[in-house]
Amino acid sequence: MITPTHYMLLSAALFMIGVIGVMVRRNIIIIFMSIELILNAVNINLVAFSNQLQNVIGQVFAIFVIAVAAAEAAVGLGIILAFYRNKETVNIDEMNLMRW
Amino acid sequence: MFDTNELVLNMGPQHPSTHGVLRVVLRLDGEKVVDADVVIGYLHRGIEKLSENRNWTQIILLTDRMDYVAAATSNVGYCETVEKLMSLEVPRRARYVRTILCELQRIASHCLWLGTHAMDIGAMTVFLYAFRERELILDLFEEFCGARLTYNSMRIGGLPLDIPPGWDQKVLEFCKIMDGKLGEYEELLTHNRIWLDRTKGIGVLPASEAIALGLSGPPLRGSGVGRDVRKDEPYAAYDEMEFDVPIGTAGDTYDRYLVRLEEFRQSLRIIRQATEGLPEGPIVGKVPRLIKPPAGETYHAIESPKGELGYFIVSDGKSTNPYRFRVRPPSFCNLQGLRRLVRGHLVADVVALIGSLDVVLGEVDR
Amino acid sequence: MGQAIAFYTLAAFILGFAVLVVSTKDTVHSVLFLVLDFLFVAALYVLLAAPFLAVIQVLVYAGGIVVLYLFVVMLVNLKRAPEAHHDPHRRTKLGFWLAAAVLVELGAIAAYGPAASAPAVTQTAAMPVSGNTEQVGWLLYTSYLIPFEIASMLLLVAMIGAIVLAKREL
Amino acid sequence: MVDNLIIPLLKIVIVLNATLVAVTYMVLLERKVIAWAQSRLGPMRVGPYGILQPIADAVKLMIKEDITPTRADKWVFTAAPIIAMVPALIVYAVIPFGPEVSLFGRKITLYITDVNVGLLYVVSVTSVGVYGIILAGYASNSKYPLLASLRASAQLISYEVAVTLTLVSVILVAGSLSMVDIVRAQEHWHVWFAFIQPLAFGIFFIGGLAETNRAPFDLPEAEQELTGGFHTEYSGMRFALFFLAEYANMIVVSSVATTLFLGGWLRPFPNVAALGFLDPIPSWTWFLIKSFVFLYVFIWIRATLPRYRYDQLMRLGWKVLIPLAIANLVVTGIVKVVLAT
Repeated sequence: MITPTHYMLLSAALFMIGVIGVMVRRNIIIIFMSIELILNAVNINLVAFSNQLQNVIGQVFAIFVIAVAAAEAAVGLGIILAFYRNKETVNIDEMNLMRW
Repeated sequence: MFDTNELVLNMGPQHPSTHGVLRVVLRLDGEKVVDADVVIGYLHRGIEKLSENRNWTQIILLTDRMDYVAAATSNVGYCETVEKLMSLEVPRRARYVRTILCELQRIASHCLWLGTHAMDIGAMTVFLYAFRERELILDLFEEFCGARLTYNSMRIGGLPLDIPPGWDQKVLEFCKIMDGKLGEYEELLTHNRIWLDRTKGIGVLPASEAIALGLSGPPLRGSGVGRDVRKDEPYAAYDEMEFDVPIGTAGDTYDRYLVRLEEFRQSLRIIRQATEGLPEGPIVGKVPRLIKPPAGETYHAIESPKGELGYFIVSDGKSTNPYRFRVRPPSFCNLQGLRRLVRGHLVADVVALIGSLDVVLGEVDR
Repeated sequence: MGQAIAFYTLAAFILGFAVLVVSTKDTVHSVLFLVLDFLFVAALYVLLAAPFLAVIQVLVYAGGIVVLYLFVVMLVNLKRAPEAHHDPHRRTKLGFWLAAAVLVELGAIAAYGPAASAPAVTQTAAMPVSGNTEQVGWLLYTSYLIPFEIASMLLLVAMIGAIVLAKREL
Repeated sequence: MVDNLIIPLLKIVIVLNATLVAVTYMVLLERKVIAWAQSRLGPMRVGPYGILQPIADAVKLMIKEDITPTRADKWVFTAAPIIAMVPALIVYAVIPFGPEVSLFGRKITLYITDVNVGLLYVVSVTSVGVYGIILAGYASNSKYPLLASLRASAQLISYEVAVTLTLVSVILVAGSLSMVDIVRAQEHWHVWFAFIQPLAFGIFFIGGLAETNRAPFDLPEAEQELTGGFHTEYSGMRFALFFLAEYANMIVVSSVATTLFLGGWLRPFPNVAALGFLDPIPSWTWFLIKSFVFLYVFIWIRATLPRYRYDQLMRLGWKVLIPLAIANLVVTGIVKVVLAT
């Protein structure tokens, strides 16, 4: 029997994989993709509970999350392109112009 | 699209729409052409040098191999140059037949141009239609001289043989067929929205620049310069023919297209006049057995389908071969305009522009 | 039973591809694994009786967002030697510590979490429509109309922002 | 067991095989029709009138050497044609070829499944197909394919917007996302949606041409500019897969158009009793005839029109089709509200 706990575990694992990706990788594109994984983990949780509670509000929120993810991807990738054009790199460690 | 670096794209020498072995090195910014280098010479056979070691009659055969889609025109150009050097009188009938052959050849060459040009822009049906009509011309040539591509159909001083009986009727019949087929091409292209979008305003060349680049033929006339060797320095029987020289106004690809289409019609008009008024008489003038022009040099140009085709020949008057043989090929000179034309256009326009210059690589590289 | 098999298979694929996304060296491969991951997540949504969301997931994520990623990766990787794909600044140690911590955490949840399933709540919101798509649509256009409009404004702003950022000269 | 497993499996096998056969014969049909348009004969050598040509082609392609360029990304290079082919095939799951029929005493539906997000399923699955093209261009490690794949993906993404917007207006009229319900709605309205939504139909048709990379929008494989486009470096069976995917996509677009706009399996004028003598003809025949007409028009257009340029294509998509589609959607919505009140 598959309970919401299973989905939560799956979601937590996916979330952590995303977090690890953000921490470990220094390639900004991979970091963005890890963030997408995190957002998906959230969505899995939302949909799982929506299923459990027989209430589609969770799915509605998942749609909002997808919309935010789309916006984030568009702007983020625009920033990456602009950055790459100036510095010829996608390494996040070199993005330190605004550090101080 | 590629932000920091320009992309260098090597178009050719093996490319479906460079009309042979032309190589264009494009420097692209995204899809926009920043600069282009035209690299030629992949088909160089040294025809000019070879000619200096052949006797005067053998050279006719070599001229076939230059503009291989308009071999008869090259033959006529060469023979007339030698005749000019030797001050030979060509009989009127021969001159008329030469005119017919030249104009048939012009139609055949333009058919090939139309087909490939349309094919480059994506209209594949026109290609086959145009080749269907070119086939009829090749049949006529086959009947006249036995060959379909490299005719070797001219002799110094006249023609190798008279036209076969009934040939002139067939030519007239062809003219009638061709009249109708031109409408077919126009229906598919001239007012086609996509065709207009693809050709109007592409590769605009003002008259002054066209002259400065040394263009000739339809690319020059498309820019609005009414220069045509047939009118300005008549050869063969053109002084007795009545025809117009179409010129364009905008100097873009579409105008060059319209000019060539009108040339189809004018050629048909000339062929009709020449065939109907074909005089009787000998076909060869008084030619010595051994052709050995007196010492001297001459330049003679004719209007080949591509533009001004000129021969510069020096004879030392002693040997049976020319001392110096040089061709001014229209394709070669017109190709110089390509770099100027493609700048600022897109990759897709490059093929349209190569097509609209109508180059034959055999003639460019010689 | 069938549901359990489906869940475990999908979960294995989701997690496996997620690991590949963050661990693969070649960025293009990473993007590919991301697509596959999203497709399997979509399959999970079908399992959770949310077909509309599953389709949206494929349409927006796999068909839209990740294509954008692929574009950017191709543009960025265009002129670079293969060794440039490598990531010299990996914080591998930190990653493994985190992974270990997560494992412990997950184990704890699994061990102490409620083993018995919570009773399925059969409270259905009063809605004049039935069917998953209709219900989602109904909610979006009634209770959540303003968030929906704000989301569309957000997307518009993001679109303009992306254009401004990525275009060289306006 | 029989109803749940065997019949659906049988249907899948039949639809898949029928599709693949149809696709191979599409190639022959295209060659023949274009040949006739160009006053040629087309393939004549293999079998009477060349009808065995597809088999010869298939054999040839299969025994050709499968070349992988040295510096290509091997895995992606191999995966790309498969990624292009699979979405084109799995779309057929929701396309209704006909209503229920009884066969051997069983009620059998002439579609594999009818999900209530059918139309969205079609859109989303076809949107995945673009990966095949992008990855082919990327993995080939060659400039022409790369340029072509960038063109292709930009083209597919932008035309998808216009096409999806037209679908939304159809959904508004039909009130359902299910393909079967859309056909039933046309039966109920006694009219094909092509007449209610002529603008949407036109935009869908143009967008469909663009999405399947057909002339005059066949820029990604513009042979004259980009040699072979994104499959320049492909050979053998992998090339064949791209080829099949293109034709499978054509059939998908025409099937979807038939379902949405031309009344699917319905006979012409389903409400006119005087045409009742047409009823004995099986419903799927109508579906096939309508799809065939569509495919024929696709080929006809290819034989007739020159090719658009990349920027013109984008301009057409973004500045003409999308605004028109949005306007159409708004008008449809207003009319629907006005009619409802």
